[in-house]
Amino acid sequence: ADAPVALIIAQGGLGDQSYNDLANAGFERGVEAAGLTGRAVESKDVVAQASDILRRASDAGFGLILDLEYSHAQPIAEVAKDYPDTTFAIVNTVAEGDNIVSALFEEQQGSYLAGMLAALVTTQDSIEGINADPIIGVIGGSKSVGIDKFIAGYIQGAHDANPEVQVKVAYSNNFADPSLGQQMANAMFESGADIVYQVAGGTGIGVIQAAEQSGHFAIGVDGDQDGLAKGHVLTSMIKRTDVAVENIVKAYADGTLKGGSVLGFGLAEDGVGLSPMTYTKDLIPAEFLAQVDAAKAGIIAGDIKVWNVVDQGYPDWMQ
Amino acid sequence: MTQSLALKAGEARVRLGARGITRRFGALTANDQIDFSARPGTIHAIVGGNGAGKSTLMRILQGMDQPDEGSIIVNDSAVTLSGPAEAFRLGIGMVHQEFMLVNQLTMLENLILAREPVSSLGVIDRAAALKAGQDLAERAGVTLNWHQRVQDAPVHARQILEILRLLYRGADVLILDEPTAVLAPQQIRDLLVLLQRLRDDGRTILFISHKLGEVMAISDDITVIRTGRVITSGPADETSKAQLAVQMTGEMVRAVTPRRAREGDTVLSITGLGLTDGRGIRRLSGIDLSVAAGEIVALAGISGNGQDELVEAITGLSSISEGNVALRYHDVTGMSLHQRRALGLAYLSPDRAHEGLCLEASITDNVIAGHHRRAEFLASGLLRLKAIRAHAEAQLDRFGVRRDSAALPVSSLSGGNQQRVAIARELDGSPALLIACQPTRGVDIHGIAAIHQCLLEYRDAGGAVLLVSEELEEIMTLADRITVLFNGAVRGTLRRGEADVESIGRLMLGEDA
Amino acid sequence: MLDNLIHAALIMTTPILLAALGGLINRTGGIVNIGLDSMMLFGAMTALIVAADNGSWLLALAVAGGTGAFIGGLMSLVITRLKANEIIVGLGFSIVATGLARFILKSTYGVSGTLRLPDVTRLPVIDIPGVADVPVLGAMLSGHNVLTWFAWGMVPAAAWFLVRTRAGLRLRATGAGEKAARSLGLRPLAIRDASTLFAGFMAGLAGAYLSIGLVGIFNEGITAGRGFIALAAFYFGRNHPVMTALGALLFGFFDALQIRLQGRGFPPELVQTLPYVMVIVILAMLAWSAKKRNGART
Amino acid sequence: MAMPSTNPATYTGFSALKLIGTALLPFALALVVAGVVLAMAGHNPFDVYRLLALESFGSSKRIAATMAAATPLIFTGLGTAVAFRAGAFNVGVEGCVSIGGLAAAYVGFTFVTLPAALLLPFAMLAAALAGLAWMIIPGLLKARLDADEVVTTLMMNFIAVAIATWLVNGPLLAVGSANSATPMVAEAARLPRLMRGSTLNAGFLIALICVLLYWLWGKRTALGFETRLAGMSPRFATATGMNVPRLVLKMMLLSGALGGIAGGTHALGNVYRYVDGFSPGYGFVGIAVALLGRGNAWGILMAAILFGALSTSGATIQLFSDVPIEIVDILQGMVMIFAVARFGALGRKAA
Ligand SMILES: Nc1ncnc2c1ncn2[C@@H]1O[C@H](COP(=O)(O)OP(=O)(O)OP(=O)(O)O)[C@@H](O)[C@H]1O
Ligand SMILES: Nc1ncnc2c1ncn2[C@@H]1O[C@H](COP(=O)(O)OP(=O)(O)OP(=O)(O)O)[C@@H](O)[C@H]1O
Ligand SMILES: [Mg+2]
Ligand SMILES: [Mg+2]
Repeated sequence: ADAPVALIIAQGGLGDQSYNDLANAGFERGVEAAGLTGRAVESKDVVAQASDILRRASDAGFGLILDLEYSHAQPIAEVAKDYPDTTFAIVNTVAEGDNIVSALFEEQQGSYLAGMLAALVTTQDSIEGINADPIIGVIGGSKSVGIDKFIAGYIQGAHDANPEVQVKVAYSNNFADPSLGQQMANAMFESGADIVYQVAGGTGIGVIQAAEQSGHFAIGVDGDQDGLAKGHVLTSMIKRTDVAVENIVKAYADGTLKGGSVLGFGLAEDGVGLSPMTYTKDLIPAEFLAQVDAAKAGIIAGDIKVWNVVDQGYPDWMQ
Repeated sequence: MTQSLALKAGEARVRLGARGITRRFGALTANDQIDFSARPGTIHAIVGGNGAGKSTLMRILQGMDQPDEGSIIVNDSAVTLSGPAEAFRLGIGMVHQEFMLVNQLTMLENLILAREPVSSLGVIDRAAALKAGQDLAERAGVTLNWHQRVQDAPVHARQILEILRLLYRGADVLILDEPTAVLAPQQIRDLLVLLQRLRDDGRTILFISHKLGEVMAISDDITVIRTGRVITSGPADETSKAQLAVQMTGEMVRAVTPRRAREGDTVLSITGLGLTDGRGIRRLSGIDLSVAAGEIVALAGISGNGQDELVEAITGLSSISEGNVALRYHDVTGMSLHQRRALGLAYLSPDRAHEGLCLEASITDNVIAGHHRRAEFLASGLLRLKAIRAHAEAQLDRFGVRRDSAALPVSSLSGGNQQRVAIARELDGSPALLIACQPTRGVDIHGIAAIHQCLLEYRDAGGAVLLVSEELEEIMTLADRITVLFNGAVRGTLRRGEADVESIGRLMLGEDA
Repeated sequence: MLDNLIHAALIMTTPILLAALGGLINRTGGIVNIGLDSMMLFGAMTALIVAADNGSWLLALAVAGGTGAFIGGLMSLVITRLKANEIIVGLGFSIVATGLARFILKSTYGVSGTLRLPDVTRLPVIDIPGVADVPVLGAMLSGHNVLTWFAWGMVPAAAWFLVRTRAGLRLRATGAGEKAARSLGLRPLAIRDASTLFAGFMAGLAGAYLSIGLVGIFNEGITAGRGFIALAAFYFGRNHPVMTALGALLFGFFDALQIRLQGRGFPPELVQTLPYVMVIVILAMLAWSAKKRNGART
Repeated sequence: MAMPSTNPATYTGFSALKLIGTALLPFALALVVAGVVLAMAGHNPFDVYRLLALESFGSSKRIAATMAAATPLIFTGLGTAVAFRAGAFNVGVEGCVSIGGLAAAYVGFTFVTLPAALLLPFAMLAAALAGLAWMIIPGLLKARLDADEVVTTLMMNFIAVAIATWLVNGPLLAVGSANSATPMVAEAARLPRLMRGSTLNAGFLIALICVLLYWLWGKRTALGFETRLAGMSPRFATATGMNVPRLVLKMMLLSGALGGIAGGTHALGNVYRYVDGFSPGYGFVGIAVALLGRGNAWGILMAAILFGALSTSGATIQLFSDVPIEIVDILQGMVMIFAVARFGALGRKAA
């Protein structure tokens, strides 16, 4: 197909240092490669304008409309019925419709590995900036199921690695306030944590800054953030939204995109996973890395079931 | 600065004057070819009825407002004033009918504002400031609490402050717009003395007043303005009160004819009323007072002796500590003003600008406010605007309010006409009791007569009036009984006939009648 | 624990305090500055840029303050000379600023949302040798950067300025009685503009505190509405510097506290409302006592 | 204490025509300034403006989209304006939108067995009451203690959002939902669409009715009359027998109710539930709408439509040009700034 493609940016907009920016990057690569015209659409009122934007794009002859906004699941299903010749795609949730493609990520799986690594490292006080206390932390951008999906996986991974580990959880309720993220991270470091996982977009940047300035460690999210504070980002839980979007665009271009399908992006598909740890792998004892790789294999093989808050609700060990 | 001006003033024949000044507001010509000349070192009175155009002219002479035609004369030569600042450079300063003070600042801060004595790096030299203030006060023979906030200061103190500030800033021409309107008798006496002193120091004073007595008493020259035109202008000793009155109003003022008061049953009765304010100060104590239908009871007293507090207690604007207030045998203690009004109370506030009127609102709104829920103005829950407008116009005509259009903001009216609007509202309907505070403040003799007539007619129709006034003359003319307050307590009550200025004056000073 | 709390509280307070003092002066002069947030935002951005390629934090502060003042000046002129409604203009400036900031990041630095520059000179932190390890006192006095000290120094300074100086008196007069001030030959509009320049300057510094004082990067959300919290602070303080500082401190303290109260059972969203709830409560108590003092006059 | 700028005096007699007149020049200027920015960014301003116009009013669908976007702003504009009239600078309508929306959604997905004839009014009522209730505290504090409403209402906004977020994450969370969102409301609770394939719904009609009622209230009712006077001069209003604290409280509550209705119509007519990002600041834009409209009923309507147009076309023009959203921000801000500037003021010197 060669009709133009559109990408609808989710809440938080471009510049969120995570989801939207990453997806947009993949989108641009995709249209570039396929030689299509692609348009990214931001809206201040994206929730309410769902069907207005979707219909406008369809009427204007866009062939593929990629939607990053979670809350558009229902509107997109409704709109898709009226535009059978247009293909729709939605990320992070499933929408019914035989001209709709859904892409789901198993963030909990990647987070599990991050949690495991953190739990293993946090007692290695031989490493500069690590203390002996089995305390690690995680900061979520909002108290919501979508974020707790990460956090639950992280906690589960940590406990499977070391039942003694205490995981401090906090929420910033703001995805774009680095100073707040920094203060929250500092508060965690003060109380004994030495590794803090950030799932908070722009606020998370402050978490990484705090790790660098206090000589402790952060764990990045979405993209490979290891480079943001070399040697102080233990690893990043990479969520390949960019890859997903890029692939969908390419598949659309060469006509292999099947409506009604649900694409899963877990460890198996390399849709999520840990960063190569360019600046930290030398610090981390090899057996830890091996242990993490083993866990990864276990999850892929299905021996390890990682809790998915979205499908299963909250586990009793997390309330 | 003062020096040189004084010299120039000495040489000049006309210190400040006008030649053919005209100012129009839409259809209305407030000033029409005004000519007059104030000689240096004299007090020049400008008299005229409400809306004659006095304030407008003064605003022009001080550069606050620009004339449409004509020119201003300063030291014998025509000038144009871009603004008050320039007027000041020529030594001309004005005290407005509405004070130009910053209420949140202290008296001293207001005095020095824009002419602050400062030490290095702009720090105010408070000592110098205080000294300057005290010297001025001393020279003027007055005492002021310099550290009081203006909003807490009594009105005559503000008045004096305005004048001292002009002196402080080196003005030698003082324009005073109805300075005595808001003052109590002996405060007026003090002020007149002050003005004469200033004149004898060589200053030139433009003095506006409706009180022909004081005008005759202190002015050297008098200019009479009527409906924007100069009627006569000349030496004071060539005219008389009566003649001025005629010239001002065009017709002879009907002398008020008090009819016999027929006492009806009690409308207002206050028993053992006492008030201790938030700071624990005793404001009122043991006040018993009653007003019957068909009589006018006057509340006399030097301002600050509890009149305001008592009025607020009767109207329900503030709650009281002990005692009760009954309206037509209903105990209204603790009722809201709204409820008391429903029982037939009407209240004419002494503070025209902030309480008696809503200056930003239209004249009609001001006349109708409070009556707007009458059945005749409401049709199925909606206001009947036509009926309201018609009613307002009728009221305005009845009280002779000189206006351009009733849709204009009431602030566009002259001081006296504003007062008439307030009275028109309060005497509307047939209230059982009217609390009339300073009803003729800032009103010309013609208007005064008219207002007095209204009050008497209202009384003779069986209305009850509690008159709070600082005009002894007014009290003598109207009151059937006179109650004098001193230190928040009733000092004595006199009936018409047994009361004379002296006895009342003694009671006001806390002595025996 | 307590030390960390105090230290964090002061850190969270500083940007609010800086902007609030500016807004206070502005409001005393008669303009309610809704645009503080926009001035903060640009202060934060320019500070980072200067601190990165020039390397002098002093210059960075100067430029940040200058930028804030410049935006303030523009806003003031629209309000005083074009008689525009201060609230809308303030909101308008905030909206334009966010757009413009993103726009500049994209067009000049080709980044979206966050600007991170190599070797940014940070604001120097002042550690006081002896005091540093004294329990509470150390947390209060030591380990804060120059702007924190400046901000608290400005509290008495502002109070003194308003009461004791000629400029302060004229400023108060302009705000409280424009007509009177004009009739005395003062130039209220010019005085207002000056006060807005100052407000902009302070807000610019507040922004600089966030970018080169705290995080060391710029992000389009870096102010996180602190300009509006500052607004609440000087309203809270009813134009008294000390009370305003107290208001700012309230926000800072309870913000630092809520971070530490998280993960102790209470739902985080509710814990986060603590600063706002406390402000309402205290405001109500103040109003109540004031009402009692002034007696029953309705 | 109300801010000087909100002095309701500026609200008296302002004909719609006159408003267009005074808004036209500033609007043009805003376009010019934003045009410069556009040009600097390498866009052709005229093309962009043509696009904006087309995307706002170019077709019946686009007009519908514009009106849909304007709907919540009309309510919040009116809500803000009634409080201003009484001299209360209420910036808390934003919070009421969230609370009201949440209440409507709750009723809408909880009492699903009720017939539409009951459920819809019930849900709307819940929204209005929730918004009203949200203003009780600041209303009382303002009316009885004269506590500064700017601070209290601003704080209430933060609290409202926090509480709403908490509720949609815990108690009211839809199962299997990956973000903070309630379940969808029952069909019976939904406001009917006015046009196929558009989000324009009966809420817009309700908004128009409210505009009419607001106009009537201000011009023709005793309460409106009293409110205006009380806003201009509380002392005068009190002296003529009005119960000013009570009026202020009433208007604060009414303001809250309108905010609640804004949320209610938005939840029942457009989003069909409460979800994160439910209100992108409708309440704050409402302040601008009220002030831009000079508190005049028709002025408010037009201002709301203007902002609605910018909001919806600002999004869709990105489908046809690479104009980034921030250009729309800049344009919207400029329009606000210039629309309140009185260029006439430049000439005469302040007297
Ligand atoms: N700004 C204005 N707009 C419209 N009309 C005005 C304005 N100012 C004054 N007027 C009208 O001009 C006339 C003269 O007003 P002015 O205040 O000069 O009278 P005055 O002599 O001072 O009366 P008073 O003794 O009651 O103060 C009045 O009819 C008044 O209504
Ligand atoms: N005749 C009047 N004059 C002035 N104010 C009035 C008058 N009647 C009522 N008010 C004031 O108008 C407001 C409306 O209250 P009212 O006493 O009419 O009871 P209400 O019927 O509950 O009011 P509403 O009709 O607004 O519900 C109150 O502030 C009241 O004090
Ligand atoms: Mg450890
Ligand atoms: Mg006059």
